[in-house]
Amino acid sequence: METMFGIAVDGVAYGMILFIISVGLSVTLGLMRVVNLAHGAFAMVGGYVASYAAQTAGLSYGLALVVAVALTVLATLPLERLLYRRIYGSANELAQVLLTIGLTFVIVAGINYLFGPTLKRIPLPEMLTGTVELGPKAIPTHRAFVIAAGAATLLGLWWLLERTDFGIRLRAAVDDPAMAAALGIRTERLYLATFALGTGLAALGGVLGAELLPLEPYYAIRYIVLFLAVVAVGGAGSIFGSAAAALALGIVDTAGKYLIPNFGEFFFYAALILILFRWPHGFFKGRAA
Amino acid sequence: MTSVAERPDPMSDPVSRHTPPAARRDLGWIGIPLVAAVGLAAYWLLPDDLALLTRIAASALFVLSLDLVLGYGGIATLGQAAMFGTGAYAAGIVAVNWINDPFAMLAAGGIAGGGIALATGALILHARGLTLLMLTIAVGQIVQEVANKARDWTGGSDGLSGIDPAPVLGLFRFDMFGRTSYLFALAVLVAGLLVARRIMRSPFGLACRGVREDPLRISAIGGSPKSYLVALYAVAGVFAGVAGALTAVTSGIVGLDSAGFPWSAEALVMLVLGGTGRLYGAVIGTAAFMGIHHILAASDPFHWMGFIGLFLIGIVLFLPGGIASGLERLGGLLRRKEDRA
Amino acid sequence: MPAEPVGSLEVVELRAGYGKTLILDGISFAVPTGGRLALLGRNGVGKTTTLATLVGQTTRHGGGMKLDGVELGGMNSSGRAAAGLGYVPQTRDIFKSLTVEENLVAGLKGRPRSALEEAYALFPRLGERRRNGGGELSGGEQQMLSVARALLGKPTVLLLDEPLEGLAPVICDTLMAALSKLDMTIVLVEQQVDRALDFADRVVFLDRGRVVHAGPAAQAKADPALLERHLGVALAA
Amino acid sequence: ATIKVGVVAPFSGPFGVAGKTFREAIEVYQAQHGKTVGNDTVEFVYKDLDQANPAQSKALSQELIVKEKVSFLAGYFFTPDALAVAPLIDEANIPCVIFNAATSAITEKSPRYVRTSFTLWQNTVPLAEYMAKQGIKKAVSAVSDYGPGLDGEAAFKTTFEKHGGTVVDSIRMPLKSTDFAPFMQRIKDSGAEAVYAFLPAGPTTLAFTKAFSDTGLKAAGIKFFGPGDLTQEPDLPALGDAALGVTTSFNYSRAHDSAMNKAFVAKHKEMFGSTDTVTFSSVGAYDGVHVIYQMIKNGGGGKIDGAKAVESVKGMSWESPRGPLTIDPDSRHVTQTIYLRTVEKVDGKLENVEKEAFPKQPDYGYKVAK
Amino acid sequence: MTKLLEVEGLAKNFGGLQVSADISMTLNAGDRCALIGPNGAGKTTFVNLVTGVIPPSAGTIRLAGRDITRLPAAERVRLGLIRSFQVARLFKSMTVREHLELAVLQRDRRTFRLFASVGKVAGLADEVAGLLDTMGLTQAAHTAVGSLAYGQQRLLEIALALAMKPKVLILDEPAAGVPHSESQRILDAIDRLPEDLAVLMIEHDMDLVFRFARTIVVLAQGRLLCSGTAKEIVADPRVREVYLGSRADAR
Ligand SMILES: Nc1ncnc2c1ncn2[C@@H]1O[C@H](COP(=O)(O)OP(=O)(O)OP(=O)(O)O)[C@@H](O)[C@H]1O
Ligand SMILES: Nc1ncnc2c1ncn2[C@@H]1O[C@H](COP(=O)(O)OP(=O)(O)OP(=O)(O)O)[C@@H](O)[C@H]1O
Ligand SMILES: [Mg+2]
Ligand SMILES: [Mg+2]
Repeated sequence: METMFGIAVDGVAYGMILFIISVGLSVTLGLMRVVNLAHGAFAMVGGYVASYAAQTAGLSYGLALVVAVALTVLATLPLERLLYRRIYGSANELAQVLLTIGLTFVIVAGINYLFGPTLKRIPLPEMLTGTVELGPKAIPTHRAFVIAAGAATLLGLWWLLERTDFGIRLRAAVDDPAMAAALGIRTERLYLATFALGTGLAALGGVLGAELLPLEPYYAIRYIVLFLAVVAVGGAGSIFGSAAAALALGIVDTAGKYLIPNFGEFFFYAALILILFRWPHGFFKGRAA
Repeated sequence: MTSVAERPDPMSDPVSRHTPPAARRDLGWIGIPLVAAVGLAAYWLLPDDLALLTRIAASALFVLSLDLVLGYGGIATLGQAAMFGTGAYAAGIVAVNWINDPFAMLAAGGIAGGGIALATGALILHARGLTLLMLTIAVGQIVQEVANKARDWTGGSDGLSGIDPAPVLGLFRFDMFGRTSYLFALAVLVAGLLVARRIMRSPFGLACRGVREDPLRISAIGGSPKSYLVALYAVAGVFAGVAGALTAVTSGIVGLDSAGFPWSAEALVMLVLGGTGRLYGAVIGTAAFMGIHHILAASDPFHWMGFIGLFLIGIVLFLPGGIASGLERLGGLLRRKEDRA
Repeated sequence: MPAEPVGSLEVVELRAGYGKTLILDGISFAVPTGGRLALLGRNGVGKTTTLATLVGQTTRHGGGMKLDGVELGGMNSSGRAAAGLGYVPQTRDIFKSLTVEENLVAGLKGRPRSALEEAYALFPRLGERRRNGGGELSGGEQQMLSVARALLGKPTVLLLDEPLEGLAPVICDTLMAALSKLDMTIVLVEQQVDRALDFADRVVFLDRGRVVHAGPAAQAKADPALLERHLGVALAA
Repeated sequence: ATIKVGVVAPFSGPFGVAGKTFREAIEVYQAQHGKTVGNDTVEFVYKDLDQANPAQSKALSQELIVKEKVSFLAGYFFTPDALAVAPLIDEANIPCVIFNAATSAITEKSPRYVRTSFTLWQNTVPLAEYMAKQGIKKAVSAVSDYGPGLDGEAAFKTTFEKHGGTVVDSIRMPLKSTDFAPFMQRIKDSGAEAVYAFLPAGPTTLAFTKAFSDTGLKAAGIKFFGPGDLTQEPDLPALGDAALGVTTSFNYSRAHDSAMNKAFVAKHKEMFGSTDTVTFSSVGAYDGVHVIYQMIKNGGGGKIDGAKAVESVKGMSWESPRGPLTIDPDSRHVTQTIYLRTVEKVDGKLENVEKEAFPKQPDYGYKVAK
Repeated sequence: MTKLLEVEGLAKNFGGLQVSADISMTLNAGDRCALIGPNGAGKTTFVNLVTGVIPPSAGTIRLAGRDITRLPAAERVRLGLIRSFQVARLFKSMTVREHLELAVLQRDRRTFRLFASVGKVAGLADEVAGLLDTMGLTQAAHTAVGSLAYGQQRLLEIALALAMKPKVLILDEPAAGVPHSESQRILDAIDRLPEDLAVLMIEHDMDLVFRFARTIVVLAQGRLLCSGTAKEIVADPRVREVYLGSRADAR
């Protein structure tokens, strides 16, 4: 019983971290229909900025987080103008894959050049080190913090996309950009804003998740499959879907590794296949479907 | 990115839009002899680089298999290496344990690749878009994990070594200089291209194109989209398996990487780079990518990644249909000039 | 732009098409404020292309179009919509992943949500289906939604591409009556020639990307030979 | 004349650091000992192989032989890449000096392999003996699920149980794991006093070590042992205090206290500005170059006969930055001193500080039937 | 007379919404029947139920005596139950000709030939040429459908249905977007079909309905309202109210 509880807690904590990093991808993929394989790269950039800000510039953790998100968004906005704008739309999927892989390569090479190949860390403040007791189970304070941040992100995003006119206009622009423009919706600005949202979330996830997914130049490539899995299981563009998927995968992965570590990898992918077999459009049928 | 996902946008590709299909087909026809001719020329011109050329030829066959599923079936996959790896291991295991004739190895690879494609295809091809992409990745990972666990047969992460293929037709030994390897690989590639072209111009190829565009419409004329896709996936699996076997024959070793995700992803990049739905685009893309990689990695291994990234971005921005579409456009221009003259 | 846009439309020697393909080969017509123009012609002559060019969805190769004297050519689609164009495309272009209500909100152009009631009053059917997905609607319901969505933006010039297609005759009656009451400039493309001619005050016939006849609607209606020549039909007696 | 040495290693990609350490060490060696041997100039030609990919490894090696006409092959970070060239070096009669790839079985596949790195068996056997001697009765092994990991697991189990200990759980962890909390839970539940862990150097070791202290295992007094890959020098700054007190066994530590090592580290710092990347693979390459130089010397100039060259260095002994080395005439693998180290802060910088030395350790894994 | 299509007690709910309720009707060989009704009455839904695109909540469907209620859509097509779509649904990058080739090959189950060439399949070219001619599409044969005017797409939609050699042909608003001049083509094509098959047409264009139909069925709010000849229907006040409006007088 206690073990089950332990697995559940660990799984939820892991899941929330997956959620916070992947939800930005769900936004760009589901809402803008951009297969943004550079999502991991943006997350990594956020992490590196925070690491630099905290370690070299000596900012506090909170401040470093804000700076990282802001700088990442600012740095990637020109990319939207110059690159992404040309590949919007589901018809361009292959071009998207190629372009974002190319971009990822460039970012990886750049980070490698600037910061070197070794692992980087973002020092945690005193407050977030140590553990909190959750019944019989102790979980690291930092993870508890991430869970809270994830929940806040979840609610905020849901409200923004489902309840505001911005959300409606955005979804209209995604569904049929030409018609949306003909109705007077400024699709270009909307896309810019949404892109910024997506990269901001990526950076946030990169910083908050750095304890689990350590920062190094190949971060950008190493974890992208994991993020895609969350988005696919959740249903692209569905915020609640991403959360449900991240938690489900987190728990499955944790349980698999605990119970049958030798076949941990099998277990995870077999579960993925089963879930996608049962829900081919993801838990919450994706917007793009 | 689900239902409409894999359709190439007719608007983004002005050439295919306005060239009558017949003209495009003609270019396709020149493509294959051209591959053979350039391949042979390379044999004489670059005798010291046969190792690289052999890898390009075998990889091109693999990328070709991906073109079959993606370019003609609209199946976006990041798990094609599962078939490649299965074919490679099958060929290797057959060679190590039973018979090391290169053709027998190719046959084993083809059967294994086709078999695994048939089995997994039937399981996953109900899905589309991102879901399918994930499923293919998952299948790839599982195949790789099986290969890792079956150490007794596959050598696990150490790789399956000790593959020593017999001389081709009992005459041509696989030498250190790679002459036999290269010519053998080139011949298999050209044969593969011919067969693929044949299949894609058949009624089956036509039906597959229909499925790619609108599977529901296919069922409305009485076809079963899934059975076409599964068949196509299996056919492509045979190609991928043969490509894997070809690599096993020419390199004498099979590693876990041959079934890995990076290899699938790289193949996708090479295909899109070359241009989908053309067959010879696969060859162009593979040659361009691996050639450039080779040159960059030799001159500046630390930063080649950045350069190749810029190159990919450049292709998307300036040659949206891939290199092959650029060539077609060039061809179109020349022809128009001729017409005027 | 004048303080109060009133909606006169002028098209001069317009040449446009898709990419390099030229479809419209020099089209000119004008609609005065509050005017109603029927744009008729056989299949594929370029009616849809004309309207799509006006809203900025095609490639313009030459010529111009002015709304209240302001040239539209340099603006993008959303700019033209802001300038007062409203558009009901032939293919309806419902946002399939949005609910009916959200589809309407997307057309509000900044007006308050209370304005949605106007749409539900015009087509009660939409009110009943407001929570349904746009993709779930029947063909005719989609047509209603498309028209209602365009009207909610209070355009000064309304471009209608076969708005009656797929509507039950009673609904056609309702819609035409509602359109007749509108106080805006309207360009109507329609296959139901009799209804179109009843509605419009002027008519333009297109053929292969050119204007082949322009004149008062009433005159055209009374001239079976003319209709026969440009449309290949005589009106049902 | 010029004698070329082809080096195949990852210079880009996730393991790019490894190639970098090779190259730097080679350049340090050449700066210290000159680029010539007798009348011959030794020139290194590098080929990038970014990840384990035996087919590519073979193609690159083939190109080095055919096009570059190298007299030696060297490098090879991963086992399959090293294994792939066995038929080639036999056919071309070229010695192949392995700077890293650590599976014992490699040198069995061709008489032309010489290895100057280490094997998992070599590192693990003395460590397991040490653990048993510390009075540890119950231990868990947790290794990455791939060749070297399985070697480590087997070496640990055999040795530890031979000395009276019990391995209560053998956990194999997927190579790509990111979250280690469940494994920690399992280790905790097993009731072991100590854990023997092996993961390849990189992000996973970091996450593992962090998880070990985060989930309270460290606080619960469970001891943490493993081969030195876990705390390799380039990762230490990122590991931070989580690594303090981790005990590892390895053939080299940057902090090794010897004149030769000081000279090596100093020269490295002089040439490349920092010693952050000095680690086990550096000395693997450094000593590998030494062996190559020796083979050239023994050949007396001119063309290299692979078989004879290898023969000439069997049993060769010398002093390296890591300590005394001998090439075992049987296995052609270096017999060396294995050090027991603990991570400590030295001048504010984390270092693997040597606590004990186990001299003359051979490759215990050579020809162990599997 | 042979009963080709029999529908009994067909019903469909979407969530709580009853879209079709207790629909029963029969189509006999030779029938030319029109299905009319207000927007959202459930006509397309009815077609979707009959053709197997969506499963019914209740009821049975029989084709030539065989119960096909549970058969998948493609299976029904192979049995000769063919439909056209209300909104043209075509393969955008394929040419008109390729559409028809595909349809004919599919009908004859010759699509799994991997090594034959489309151009050399016996009899194919002639049949396709005939179909192109029937619908006046010969000129457009090599045009990709994506750049075809909408009206021509509608004609191709019908040509596809004809290519399948149907037993029961269901046309969902075949003339929507087709001008009167061209709609005659559609009627001509239908006239040339073998007498012994049944055609069901959904259409809002009353001229076309009256020219085509021998019987008319009216659907309203998911239920059958009435059926009869054109005269009877026009005379029915209920039909005038829910559907025809001013058009009743235009006749
Ligand atoms: N997206 C497109 N790309 C290229 N050509 C097109 C495209 N859409 C239409 N066309 C061509 O433009 C011409 C005019 O088409 P348009 O749709 O404007 O005709 P229309 O008068 O509206 O006909 P209909 O009555 O059938 O709607 C046609 O010949 C058609 O083939
Ligand atoms: N998937 C669905 N979910 C919910 N409601 C649906 C769905 N499909 C159809 N409906 C509803 O069922 C009703 C009947 O739709 P149907 O398309 O059958 O009408 P129709 O008679 O063909 O109308 P039209 O003449 O306008 O094409 C409509 O009100 C529609 O909103
Ligand atoms: Mg039109
Ligand atoms: Mg309908």
